[in-house]
Amino acid sequence: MRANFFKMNSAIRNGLGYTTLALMIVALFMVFDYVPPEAEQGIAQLIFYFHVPLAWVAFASFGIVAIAGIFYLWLGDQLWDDLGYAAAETGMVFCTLMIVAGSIWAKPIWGTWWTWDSRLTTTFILWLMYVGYLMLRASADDTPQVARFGAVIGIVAALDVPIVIASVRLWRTIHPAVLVTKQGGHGLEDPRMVTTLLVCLAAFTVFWAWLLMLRFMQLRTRSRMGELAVRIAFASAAASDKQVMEPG
Amino acid sequence: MAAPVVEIHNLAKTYGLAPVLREVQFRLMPGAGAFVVGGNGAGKSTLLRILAGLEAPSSGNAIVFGQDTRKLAARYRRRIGMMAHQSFLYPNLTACENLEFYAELYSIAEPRVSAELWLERVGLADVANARVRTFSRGMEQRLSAARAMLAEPLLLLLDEPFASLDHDGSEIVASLIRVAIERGAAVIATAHAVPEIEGVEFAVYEISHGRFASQVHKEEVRRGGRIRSLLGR
Amino acid sequence: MEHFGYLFAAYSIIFVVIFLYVMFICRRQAALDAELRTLEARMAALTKASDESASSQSQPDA
Amino acid sequence: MSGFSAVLRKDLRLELRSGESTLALLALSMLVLVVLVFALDAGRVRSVDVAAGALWVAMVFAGMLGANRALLAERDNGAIRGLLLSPLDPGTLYAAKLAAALIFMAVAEVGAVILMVLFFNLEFDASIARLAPILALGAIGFSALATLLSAITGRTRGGDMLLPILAVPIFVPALIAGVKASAAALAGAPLDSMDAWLKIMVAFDVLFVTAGYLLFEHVVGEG
Repeated sequence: MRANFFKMNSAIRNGLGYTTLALMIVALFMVFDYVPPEAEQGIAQLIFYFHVPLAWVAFASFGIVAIAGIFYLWLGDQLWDDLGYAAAETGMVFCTLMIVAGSIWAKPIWGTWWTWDSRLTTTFILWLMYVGYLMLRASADDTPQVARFGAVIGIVAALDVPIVIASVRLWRTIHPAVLVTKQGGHGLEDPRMVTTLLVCLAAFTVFWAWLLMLRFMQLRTRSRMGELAVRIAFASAAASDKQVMEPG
Repeated sequence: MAAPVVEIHNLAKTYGLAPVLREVQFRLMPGAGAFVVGGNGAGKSTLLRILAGLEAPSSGNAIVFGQDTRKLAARYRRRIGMMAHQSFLYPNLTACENLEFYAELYSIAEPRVSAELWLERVGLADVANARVRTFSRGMEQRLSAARAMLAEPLLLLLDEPFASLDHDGSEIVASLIRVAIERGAAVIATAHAVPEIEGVEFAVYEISHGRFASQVHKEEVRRGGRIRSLLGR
Repeated sequence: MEHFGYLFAAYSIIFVVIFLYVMFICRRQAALDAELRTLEARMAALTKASDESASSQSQPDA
Repeated sequence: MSGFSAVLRKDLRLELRSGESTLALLALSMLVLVVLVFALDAGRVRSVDVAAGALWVAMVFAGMLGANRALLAERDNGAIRGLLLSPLDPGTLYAAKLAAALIFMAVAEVGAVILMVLFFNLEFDASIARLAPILALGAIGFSALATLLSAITGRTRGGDMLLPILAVPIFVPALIAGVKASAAALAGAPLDSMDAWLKIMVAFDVLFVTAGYLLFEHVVGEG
């Protein structure tokens, strides 16, 4: 059963890889050639088409971390822990990129690299939470309970997200708006913009799924090798018993 | 035939890559005692921690009072008393305060009264109000014995109960074990050598390289010079 | 075209960082393969040992 | 419930006997305030926002120290195993440890408020009294979160450094709400004018006390 599980998975993984390639090429073409630049912001607004998918993918990953955590605590299967860890890692890559892209876009439009705009702040707090998650993973990797600790942190962080969003929005509206925060995103005038965004969303979702699967299967292999090492330890202990009983 | 207090089916436990327990089969009836003899690191303490529900086995399972030790409900935990290498006592609390605290945890009717009673039983009445921090290793071991047997448990898990005990201390703990067995409790104790406890018949098991030898006859153990005459006779 | 630098920077950073992440995964894969080889070696040693003890039983040394 | 009171009374007795953590909390919150006074040169100006901010910074750091000590008593002689073996269920253990951390934090808060009034040229008047419910809500939320997390960081290498890194980002919403509500209270605004902030703090507290109660068994056992 294990063999074809692996074969089937790598087929899916390669399939995702190629679709990503195709979709990404289409997306880039559409962003740079097909879609009309937004009247006011000029071509800097084109960063938007990658910024939003990055955000969606980051939030989705952190959702998976929490769900995988719940399943791990409930079922105790190492598979869920591997999934949670892989989702957190890939999620962090995309979350970091989202903040970087966001601030690069903010410089020409709002004149500063960073503003405490409610969306950026929320993402930044989320980013800090998962830095903590990954640091815990790194420093506690040898303790047997690291999987349970990771699951609990993943769940607690996800529980906090709605409150972070609410409090930051409340804080943000009262906080004197430093700059006109005209977010280019809402109210896309031209239908081509919408299609481009959708294609970019699809491209990044597949890209993320591919990366997640890549890392997830790697962690699955690592866990299965751990189990194999234990079985070997048992076998060698049994073998040494035989030697003790009747030396060869 | 009464249900066994402890049943172990093909239990195994590893720490990292080191197999600590392998193919353990074991059964213990109420009112019976068992001694597990083995060198350091043979897996004795791990076995007791698994039976106490403090650790989960890697494979196979341990059944205590008919329950899997991975999920022991409070009412079953109440029937287990344990002495480990660590005493589970608070150094900054006095001996009496420690016992009173555990008596409350096991919701014993008169915590103070039972604490004082047990202090007398283990011969620590005169240091009742001294902090455990000031105790010698032997005194702490006696207090740990009192803590373990305070709630009249039906299963006693004793990890080298006689370690660092002087002659009187060993005699006290031995008599407490005898009383527990007469009360119908099951006792599993580990040791480097099997102490001779008068009036109590112990099954002796040997554990080496994580494997549980089946029951070993006392004479065999005696021949191996592993019977430490406890009572000095 | 004055913002082109920002646009170029944003898109290139996205692809460079993801590329580095994939390299990171490949490096971890290499480490895993090395560990796999040691496991296989130990397994081989074990099976050889048990073969020896099995063969020595069947025909005791002359 | 007897388990809850047994553990709580034991922790308070241990604390009264050694007294080190409450003193440490008080000293720490005072030091944080002193640093902020010099850093923000708040001695001259009567700025309410700065005072509220300083108070909450002191609280967060004192709270972190308090939570770290929550499970310290159990580390000697493997006492945590004694508790896990006993019929006490982990949720009640969490509640007792949370209550203990809360009491330590309350003491530190009272000290910090007094110092804040002195250091930031405020008055001991009604506005200070209005701070009480806000600080209480903040302390509950922070203790609930930090007690759960300290059970994790207490048992990992380099864990003590990890606790602030894990706790502070998650605490941010309650921190924002707390500082804003405190500043408003100090500026004389009536409590009902900031119910939006208070609602956020209550939501945070309810969420993390329940989450801590349910998740504690997974982080405290050896398994």
